[in-house]
Amino acid sequence: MRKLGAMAATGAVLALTLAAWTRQPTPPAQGGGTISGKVKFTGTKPVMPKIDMSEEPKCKAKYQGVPTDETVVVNANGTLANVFVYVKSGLPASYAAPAPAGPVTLDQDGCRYHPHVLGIQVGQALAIKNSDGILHNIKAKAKANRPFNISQPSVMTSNKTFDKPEVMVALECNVHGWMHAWLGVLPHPFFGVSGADGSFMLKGLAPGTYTIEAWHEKYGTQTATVTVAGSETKTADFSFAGK
Amino acid sequence: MTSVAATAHGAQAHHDDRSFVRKYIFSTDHKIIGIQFLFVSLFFLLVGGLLAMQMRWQLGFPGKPMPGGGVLPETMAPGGVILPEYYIQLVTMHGTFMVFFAIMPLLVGVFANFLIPLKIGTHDMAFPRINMWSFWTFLIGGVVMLSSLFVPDGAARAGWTMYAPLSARHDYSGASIGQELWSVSIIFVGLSSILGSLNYITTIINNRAPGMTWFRLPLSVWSLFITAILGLLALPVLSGAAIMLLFDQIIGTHFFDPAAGGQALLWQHLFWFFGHPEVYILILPAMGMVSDIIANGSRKPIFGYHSMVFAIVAIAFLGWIVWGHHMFVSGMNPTLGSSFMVSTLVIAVPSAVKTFNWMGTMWRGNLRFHVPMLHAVAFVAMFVIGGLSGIFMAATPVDMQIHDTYFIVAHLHYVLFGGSLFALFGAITYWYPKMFGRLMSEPWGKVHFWLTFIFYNCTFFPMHITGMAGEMRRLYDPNQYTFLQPWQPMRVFISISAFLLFATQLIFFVNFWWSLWKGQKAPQNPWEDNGLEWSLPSPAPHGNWEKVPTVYRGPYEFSSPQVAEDYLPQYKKLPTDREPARVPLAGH
Amino acid sequence: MTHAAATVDQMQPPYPAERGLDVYNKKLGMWVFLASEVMFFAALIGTYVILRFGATGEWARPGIVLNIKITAFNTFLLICSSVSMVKAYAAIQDGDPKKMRFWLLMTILGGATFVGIQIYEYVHLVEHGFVPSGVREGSELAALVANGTLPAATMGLYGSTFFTMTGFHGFHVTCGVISMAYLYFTKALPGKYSKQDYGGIETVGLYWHFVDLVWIILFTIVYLI
Amino acid sequence: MHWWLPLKASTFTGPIDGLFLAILIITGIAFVLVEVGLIWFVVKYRQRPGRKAFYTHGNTRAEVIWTTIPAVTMVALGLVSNHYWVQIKGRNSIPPNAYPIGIHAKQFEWQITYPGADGKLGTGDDFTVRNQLHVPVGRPIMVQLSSEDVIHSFYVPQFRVRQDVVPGMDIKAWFQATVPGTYELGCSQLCGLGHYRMRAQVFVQTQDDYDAWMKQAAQEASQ
Repeated sequence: MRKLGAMAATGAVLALTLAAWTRQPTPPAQGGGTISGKVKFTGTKPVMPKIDMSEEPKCKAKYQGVPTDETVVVNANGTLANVFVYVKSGLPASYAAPAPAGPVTLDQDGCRYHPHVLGIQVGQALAIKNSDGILHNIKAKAKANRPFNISQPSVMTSNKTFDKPEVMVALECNVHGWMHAWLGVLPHPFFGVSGADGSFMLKGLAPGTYTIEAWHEKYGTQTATVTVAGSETKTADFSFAGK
Repeated sequence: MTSVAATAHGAQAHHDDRSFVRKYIFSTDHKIIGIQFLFVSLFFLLVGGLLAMQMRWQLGFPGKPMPGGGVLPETMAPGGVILPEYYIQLVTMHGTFMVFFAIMPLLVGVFANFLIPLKIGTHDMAFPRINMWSFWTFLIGGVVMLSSLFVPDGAARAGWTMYAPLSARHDYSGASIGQELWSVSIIFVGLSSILGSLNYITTIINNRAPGMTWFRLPLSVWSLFITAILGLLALPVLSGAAIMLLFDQIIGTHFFDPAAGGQALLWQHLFWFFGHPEVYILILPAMGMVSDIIANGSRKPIFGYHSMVFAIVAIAFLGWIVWGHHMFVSGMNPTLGSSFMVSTLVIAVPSAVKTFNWMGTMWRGNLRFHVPMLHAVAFVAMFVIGGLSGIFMAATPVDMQIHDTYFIVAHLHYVLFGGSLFALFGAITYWYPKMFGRLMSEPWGKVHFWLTFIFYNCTFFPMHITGMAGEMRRLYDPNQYTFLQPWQPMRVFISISAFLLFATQLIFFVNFWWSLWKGQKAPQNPWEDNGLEWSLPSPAPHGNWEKVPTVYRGPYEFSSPQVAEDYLPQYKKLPTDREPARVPLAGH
Repeated sequence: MTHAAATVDQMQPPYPAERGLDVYNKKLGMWVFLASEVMFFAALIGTYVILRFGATGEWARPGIVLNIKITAFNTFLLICSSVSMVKAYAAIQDGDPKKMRFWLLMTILGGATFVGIQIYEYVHLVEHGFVPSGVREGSELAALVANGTLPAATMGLYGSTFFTMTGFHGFHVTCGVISMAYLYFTKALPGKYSKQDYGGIETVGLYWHFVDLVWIILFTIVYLI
Repeated sequence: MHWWLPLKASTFTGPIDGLFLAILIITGIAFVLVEVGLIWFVVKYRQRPGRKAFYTHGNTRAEVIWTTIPAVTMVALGLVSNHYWVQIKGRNSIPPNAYPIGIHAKQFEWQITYPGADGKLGTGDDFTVRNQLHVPVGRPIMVQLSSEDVIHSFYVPQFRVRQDVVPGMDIKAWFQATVPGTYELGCSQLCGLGHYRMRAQVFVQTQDDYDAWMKQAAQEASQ
């Protein structure tokens, strides 16, 4: 079994290398198992404070109503968005994935980060984009990685990479105190963020038993253990309760 | 014994068989060390100027790509457009380079080294090897500071005053290694300055030529002596503060971090306790050298020599008790503010005395406008503006309005550029023949002077006005404030003047280099001056004199009725002069 | 003549000059240097005073964290080394190089032992959890902070000032020991010092007494008060 | 463009602008004296062949005069300045009836806490607004300044008021606005890369307008 896993891993590595070499931004290991699920939300939905953007007319114009804080975003179907789900352990020690060639984009638009929570691989480029054309600074309060604090006074894109796995790196803009984003840096591509329907999907896993963790900026973490064999799709649901 | 040793030294002067490295690189000769300081600090002056030009580009043309800015990396200026974090690095490094690596070494490193032994009549410094180390520690500091521009996250970002806790914690400033290298570099500069100062003080006290009594010392030597005392006592405080700042950054101490119990104002007190004497370190030698040049150019004894000396001493003494005037609005106890205000206002008095004495010197003189004299007169004219504008901020209520605005920027540049740099251009031109044996070009010197004088005033005078209007310092783009937007045309005017000012300085640099090889050969005493250094051939040989000259009079005997020509050197013996009484050697 | 000139050069410029002070260059230079050192330690000690007496919380009582007894012995040792320095100086003034070498060696040993004990003290303190940033988490001292024996608010400043002040003093002692050892091997052992020429001993002695004096102040304000 | 100190909008403008003008006159006289003297000397005593300069080492009386006059002027200026300084920044300068507003500075914003209906800070009806300072006109305002991270500086040019905001210290400053209108509050101490954007609007309103605004803002904040 272990041998098989190792072989699969080797195969995955080869495939990854090939994918990187051919500069395919698609998830490298095709086939393999999949873990998918939904993040449910129970309890009362907290009221998020309104953000007064009147000092930044450019940003304010991008909203119809009054924008609110994005710390807790509960979807219409009662699920929780912006939950980072990733494989915490279970990958073979020899597992190594080269960084995909394409960058992950973090957009600053309307004085908010898009996406609010995102994942990236070690060594992969993070393209930080300023679509607003007003000053934003991006302060990454990393602990394992080198922290940085850069600014973008106009429409522009800056690239940054991270050397070490770290869950999560807090990003913030100090000019607009409400702007926060969270970045999960992982040495593998097995992570996802719950979206507008509260679902996530981790694809291309080699057979094995994995501990997956769901992280939310306010409600903390939950873990689940999932065993994947072959190319099956396993379900792992999480549920966070509002406080 | 005297004669034998003299021959030994003479031999050294004439058959100089030291290797090239010993002679020009690891030299212990005070003149070579002075010249080494000159080359290195002129280079840093250029660096500081280049940094200022980039700042002026951003202020004049915010958000526009800077010509040639494409060579800068993405982290500084993507597409040539300066980033805010690069701008504050520019602010920080411009101040740091100009204060610690340009003006201070130009005044003290160059001229204390070059002039003190020549003007007091001795063969070299008291401790030539320590003197050599003073240069090399300075160079290490400079290289470290320069390299900090190229490390990840760039150079230090907290202004040249490095106010904590912005400087003490990397997460506040966004700088990392650069911030640490700043402290390291400053520790080296402090060491260099202390080593230099102890040498200058010992040399002046102990190694004066026969007859060179205290009140026959030229004012340049007096001012360098007092400056050395200030440096000796002020720099260790800065070094101590820089060490603590470095420890805060790398080993996790909490001196300046209020979040962990430290005190933010402590840094300011330590920094300005050093910083205000430092301000006088940056101006006193200039005053001294200007006194020498004005007396020479006026062909008249300096007016009120003794009060000039006492004024220097008074400034140096008062300089220790005025540091709080940088902190009137810092949250310091307001009663302390009152006492600092009074001491600060009082320090204007000796400065006024000096100014009036310079004018007294020119009064009824026979003024020769050689290039050094032009610079010296401009020094007086510009220093007056800088000094008078200082009275505004010395008055605490007015300081409420103009503190940390461009009014302060204008003030300090009137003192440091209009004051120190004009004096330096004059002094370099004046002693150039004794350093290199050639004269700098006179016509080009005059062109440089006049253009500098014009563009300098166009650059810095308008800053008073925008400062009054409330334009804060160190803003990346003042147009963020609506009340500062109407002043943008003024900022454009200042920037263009600054570019022209910088271009004008290139004339000086070209003149300097060109004259090294092609300048007119200098006679022994080209300015017909009285100082001991002019008794030597140009350039002055290693070991200076075979036998040190005897001094018969003060340094400013111009137009003396005793002789036909209008100068009377200190070393010239008239039939009426008596040999000075020799103090016997200190025995054991 | 050459020989005479060489010895005289040690202390005096080769020419008689009008003198401001009846002190030879090296000694004057050392005095001037010590003035600068005074300012350096004044900055460190001043910082300590401001932080300690300006702190909102109470300051840790010295006996809890520091071992006063061993440091008191160390202080005694340093004072003794100052005495032996005086002895060395007196011996060479009397023209007894042999005695001078003995006392100089004693001084070097005293200084070296002082540094050794200080290093031992540091290791000991760090083991117990006292570090420049304050108290290490999970250490013996952290428990004392938790139960209120040590004030949590000021331990960071305590560590910062303690290690900086004593560390820089230790650095100065080390420099002194190295310079004395250098003089011992290059000058004292080859017999270059004599009744006429002992500038090096006097100069390094000045420095040594200064370092000793600073320690007495530091010991009083850090360990006793 | 207003080529002078900015608009006068607080009670400090009287003494500060007056003092500024007084210093300008004093220094202006000295400036003209020196510069005109220099130009005159430069022209009159320029080198002419066959002439020798007047040989003198000084004149004690002249030196005493030009030492005494600046000294007396400076001491007098110090006394006058101190008189106003004590009124503006002195320990007991804050009027007892001053209306308190809490200002918390952090990179790179001003968080302004209003005392709510009861007019006292530190009670339950306080509310915080970002980057907007509303003050009633004609009433002494006491700002309680605190900082989250680094040193900032509270500066409203039209009020002639400036006070550094130092982390670890609670600093109180006061002013009294005299002209209703909109002004800008800037940070005037380098506080990091966003320093130039650390700006807030200042609204000076009549007491009625202020009260109305506060009611509405308090309601919005409580939602």
